[in-house]
Amino acid sequence: MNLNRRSLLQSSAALAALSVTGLPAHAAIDELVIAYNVNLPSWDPTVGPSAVNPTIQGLYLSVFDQFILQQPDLKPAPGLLTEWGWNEDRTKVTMTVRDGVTWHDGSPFTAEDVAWSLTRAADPATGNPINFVWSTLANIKAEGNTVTADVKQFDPTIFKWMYFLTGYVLPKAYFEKVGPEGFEAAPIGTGPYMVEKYERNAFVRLKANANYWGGKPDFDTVTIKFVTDAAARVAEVESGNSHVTLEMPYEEYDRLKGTLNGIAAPISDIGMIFLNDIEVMTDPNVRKAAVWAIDKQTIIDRLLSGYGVRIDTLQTPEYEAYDPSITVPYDEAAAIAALAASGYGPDNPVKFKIQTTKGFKPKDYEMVQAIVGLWRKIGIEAEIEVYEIAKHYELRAADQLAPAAFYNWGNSVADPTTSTGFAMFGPSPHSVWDGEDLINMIGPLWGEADEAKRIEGWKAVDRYIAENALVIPLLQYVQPILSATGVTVTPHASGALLPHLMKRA
Amino acid sequence: MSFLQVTNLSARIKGSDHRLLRGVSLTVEAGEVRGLVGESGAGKSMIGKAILGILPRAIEITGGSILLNGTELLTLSPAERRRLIGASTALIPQDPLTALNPSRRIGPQITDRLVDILGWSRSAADARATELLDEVQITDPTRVLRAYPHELSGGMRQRILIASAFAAEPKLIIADEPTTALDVTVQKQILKLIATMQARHGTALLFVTHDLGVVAKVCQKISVLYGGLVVEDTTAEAYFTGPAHAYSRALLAATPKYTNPEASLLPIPDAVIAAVQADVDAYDRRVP
Amino acid sequence: MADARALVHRRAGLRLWLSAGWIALVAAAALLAPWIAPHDPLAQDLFLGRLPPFWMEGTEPGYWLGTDSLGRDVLSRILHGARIALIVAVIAGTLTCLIGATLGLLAGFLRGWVDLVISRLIDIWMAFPPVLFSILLIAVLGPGLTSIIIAIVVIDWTRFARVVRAEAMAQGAMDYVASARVAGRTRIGTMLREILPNVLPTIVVLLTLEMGIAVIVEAILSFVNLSISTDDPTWGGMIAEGRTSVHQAWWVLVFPLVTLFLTVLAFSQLGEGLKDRYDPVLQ
Amino acid sequence: MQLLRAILQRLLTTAITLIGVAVIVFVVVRVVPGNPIAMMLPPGATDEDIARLTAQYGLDKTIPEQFLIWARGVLHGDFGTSITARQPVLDLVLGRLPATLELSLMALVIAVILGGIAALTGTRKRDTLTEAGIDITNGMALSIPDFLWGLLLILAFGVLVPIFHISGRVTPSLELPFTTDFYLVESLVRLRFDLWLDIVSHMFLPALALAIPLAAIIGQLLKQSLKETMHLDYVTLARTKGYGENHVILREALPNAILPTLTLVGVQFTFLIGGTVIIERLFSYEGLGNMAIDAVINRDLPLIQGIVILFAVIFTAVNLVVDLLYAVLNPRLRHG
Repeated sequence: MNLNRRSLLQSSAALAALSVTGLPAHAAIDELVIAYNVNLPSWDPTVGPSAVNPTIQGLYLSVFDQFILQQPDLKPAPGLLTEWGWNEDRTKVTMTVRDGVTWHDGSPFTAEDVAWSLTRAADPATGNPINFVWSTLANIKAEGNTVTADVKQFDPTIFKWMYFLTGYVLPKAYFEKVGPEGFEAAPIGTGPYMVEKYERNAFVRLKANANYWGGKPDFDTVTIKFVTDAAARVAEVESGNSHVTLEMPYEEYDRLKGTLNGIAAPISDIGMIFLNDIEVMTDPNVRKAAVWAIDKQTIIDRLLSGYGVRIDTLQTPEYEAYDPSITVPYDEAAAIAALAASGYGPDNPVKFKIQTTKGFKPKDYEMVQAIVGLWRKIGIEAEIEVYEIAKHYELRAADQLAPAAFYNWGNSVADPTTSTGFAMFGPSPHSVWDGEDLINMIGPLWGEADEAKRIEGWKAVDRYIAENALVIPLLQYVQPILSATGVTVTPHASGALLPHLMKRA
Repeated sequence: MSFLQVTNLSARIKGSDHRLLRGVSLTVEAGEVRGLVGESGAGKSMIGKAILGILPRAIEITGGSILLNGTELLTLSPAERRRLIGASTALIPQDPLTALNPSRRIGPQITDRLVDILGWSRSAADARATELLDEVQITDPTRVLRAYPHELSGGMRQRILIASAFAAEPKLIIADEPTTALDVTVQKQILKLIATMQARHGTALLFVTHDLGVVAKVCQKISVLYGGLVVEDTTAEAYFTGPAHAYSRALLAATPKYTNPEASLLPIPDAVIAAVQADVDAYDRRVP
Repeated sequence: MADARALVHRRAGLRLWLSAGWIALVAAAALLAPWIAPHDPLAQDLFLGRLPPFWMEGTEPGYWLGTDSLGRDVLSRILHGARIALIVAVIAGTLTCLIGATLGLLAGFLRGWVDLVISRLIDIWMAFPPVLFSILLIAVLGPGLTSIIIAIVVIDWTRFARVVRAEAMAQGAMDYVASARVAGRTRIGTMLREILPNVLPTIVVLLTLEMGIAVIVEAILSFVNLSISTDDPTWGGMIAEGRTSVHQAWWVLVFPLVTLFLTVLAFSQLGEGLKDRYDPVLQ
Repeated sequence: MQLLRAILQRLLTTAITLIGVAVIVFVVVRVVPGNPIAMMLPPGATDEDIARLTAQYGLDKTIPEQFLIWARGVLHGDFGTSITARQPVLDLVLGRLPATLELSLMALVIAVILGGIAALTGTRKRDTLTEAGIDITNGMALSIPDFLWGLLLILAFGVLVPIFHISGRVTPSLELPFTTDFYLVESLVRLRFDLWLDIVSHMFLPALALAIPLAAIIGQLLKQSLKETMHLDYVTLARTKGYGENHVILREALPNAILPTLTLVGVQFTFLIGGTVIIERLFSYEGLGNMAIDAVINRDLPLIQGIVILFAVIFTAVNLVVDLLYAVLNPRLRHG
């Protein structure tokens, strides 16, 4: 009998008048309630700022299917496309479309939907933020159950984007009939769940899609409540109001994982410190000292209760271009020596500003405070400036970040281009380091056709970055998930919390 | 047995030995008017408040007794005392401008006691109110009953308060300087009104004032007060022909006469003050 | 009747002394913080994280009120936090008072178009949701002590302006002002010498209340993660940081919370106490 | 005639206030660093992408130009489109308004009840320990900001003694037959007390957190005004009529003590509404305040503008209602 404290207290509660119907206390949970950590601003997963916001992709993945299915370990698998690939000279791409799939409104899913979705994404007017990738395909045509397109400009990661940001297939007939507003009000997809009721800033109620091609999910109805405050989310699961929640402080996760089910798996999101090649950061000794002085493991153990994976390059073990042999030591003595070589030390400290968000990622501000504390011991006086995430994006796009700036970098396709690539390639609006040598190393890799050669190339870039300390990778985040005893959750390495991966215990 | 019998009433400020009333004794017979005179601060209105049980919180009665129609008020429970005072006595307050509740119409302020405390029916109370307004010579009583206090003049409001006081045919009315706040022209009319109504209703009246002219016209008996001490208790005629106590005489001399307004006012000589103060000190020595 | 009010004074006295006493304590802590604080408020030691207060076991000597998740001494941070709290309270409070009272005085006394303009300004400012506006303001000015103070001044000056304007209008209507004008005093002269002294008690009371409010606003802003950017400890910041590990290290949240609460209570009771003592109405 | 002129004059001042607010928030929001375009930049975006998106949202024009475009739109009821939600701002904002209004009104009711009880008891037991106790509680309630009360309530009634809901506005699984967004009111109108109870149990904690500071202020102001009224002659006269202390306080003193506190309570009520920004966020209550924080974090400029202006409209409306109430309740003005 899963008689939780809530129902016990309800029956004895003195305030009978205000007693709460709340959640049925009997064993089986037929209606799953998830306390989600962000609001869902809009239902179109291919347009606008929410299309590039990694934290809400989980909601889109429950309702829509991507071209290619991404498995929990980030590896691709047949989805709406059963096969896909280039021709010999990489001038055309062909994709075969799964048949026997229907949209939530019952209409059949056809190759035409895939072609239309790709064309729409390629058209700049639509406002798809990843237009620069989709526009490398041209005259996309659907015949029977295959879709073909010409490759205007070869991009080795085109198929990876088909299971990443904006890689969703939308219903052509329905969308054209109801238009964007209609779609926003009543979205349909082919995914495991259908949208039954949506209340902005409050909750969305999902109904299981009986004839989902991937098999009907366990829970018939799922309510996802938007609870942005972490302490409130913890109170939700602790009081039995919700069954599952994520992204709570690690201390709370440790406290509750005994009584509730707890899973903490590493995800494709890393914490790092950008280094801007201005002021003192042009001096390699300062950069190396800064990197060597950081005791990453102690910070993870003490601040994040051990939930985090120490990394020395921008790749995590799950990424394709991960090279375990590239390591950066924690060596306070070497750091002091490096600083001394440039005439700095505890009595004549080098000074620069470090920017960080506060409360955007778990313990982001505290980590920077800890790092500044470690730096202070060896002779680096770093002044912390807190800014909002919006200001970080603006400064980075205008290349005006402070000499050091903490940021997190998500990359759920595990490809080196979308981690080291965009973060370190000078001309990209997202990188801050403008070293010519690095630009020349990365340049040719964009269009490298030979996959093995491409990966080796990126590994060399990572080694070069590590040796010259052009960036300070810190850790790979671990995502804590708590769930009621009646539910087992399979975590997805991209960090998306997916109801259809939740089974009755 | 007189209707109101106050014997040896003493009072002081809580937590201090600053005495306000020093063994005050006086009686009011049914249908009789007693004047309570003295300079301001002599404690005369304190006596009225003590009787009605509306002394300020910081003042406590230290001794004596107040018999109202034979019942000792000081030993009654607050609730019983309240009901008795409400039913059998009434107050004509000093300042009509502040004695009426600004946010309530005039009607209910006359009838509330009748209905809530004495259990009259609403219609009987309303009829009584209209009848009383006629009696206090207010024209168009129906309009006045629906009006708010700020719409009426000071004189009108005092007439209403007098009407309200006589509404329940109380046995005793305490008039606490009812004309002091009014301008002179209206004072005479109000005075006359109180006198005639008192005579007509045969109500015992304790008239507190510092104006001897008023006392002459209305009161049968007079008590003269100084420093909370009754220095003289006599009839009106005796007082105006030749009061016994030096202070009473000085008080009389200091009052302008209607009969010859040009007479110069004689301030109370210091010697008299000293004498009467000696009486007060004697009392204090005698009574711990 | 004098004694009844004495009773009021004695109780107000007690309230006055207790609140003034606590504020003096906080002021002393603020001034002497660097010398009396047992540890450097910024010094971290990750291995001494979350030590409990001295009376519980598992603690280290010298860390009287325990340490936070970064191993920083809670007591030292509260003492240094007092410095910032007082700076915010005094500067923001006084600035708000100066600007608000001056505008209120001008509007209330000079009347005419001056009053019209200032009253419209007050209406517009009152129409902004205070918390939302301060979040926007901090986003523009960037977090930091000065922007907190500016945010408080920009939002709360209307409180002074409204009250002082009403009071100045009331005083202005009094005869003693007319007589001063008749005596050939210039308008401004009249305002300063006649009106101001009478409006002063209200201003003083409002000033003390405002200081309390300033400390609360700083706590609200740190709750929304916008407070002081640098490492300097603030009570609001400590409360916000302590919130996430309240079950493991309750003292990181509770001690600054109690200090903040007592200080704000002291300011408000000081204001009430002063009002009882100097407010003409109760005199 | 005089009444008409007063109303016209009032409308004019309100119009000026709203225009003033619109101009100020328009400029402040555009000056704030962190423009929304940068938020939307995908990993591979190039400079012309940035230019194209900026033009698409009209952010490339000068601020006065943008204001004129925006103002012209407002005249036709178009407050622009939200950048994040890609929906008209007016629909978004009006959709969330009923939730905030209901929460604020519920908080006001709680505050009036708590504050009223505190003031009346304080007056009834004045100059005793009870009154001192009430003063201290009022002082405490005022010294702790509403969001801390929120935290304490979540801990107390959400976790330790879970008898109230701590997030959201209604249990999502309930079927809501409502046509308007005024859930609380409509559930009463439809006599659906089960729904009403559920909604109240969701709204009670946030409303209480909002209400506590206002209750303390009402408690203090009303007690002060009551105690001053108790000294007046008509109250003493009522006692001579035989009425007990409780009756005297409620019937004679209270009606006259309410007036002076009304205007101040009106002002404090607008602060309470302003407080919903944080409390709704804490309790994940889907009102205007909750949406406001997301709008600021994502620099959704048109949405921020719409929300701030709607708050301004609410505040001016509240001030208007308070002034009307003052005139209606005050007999002197009623016949003025």
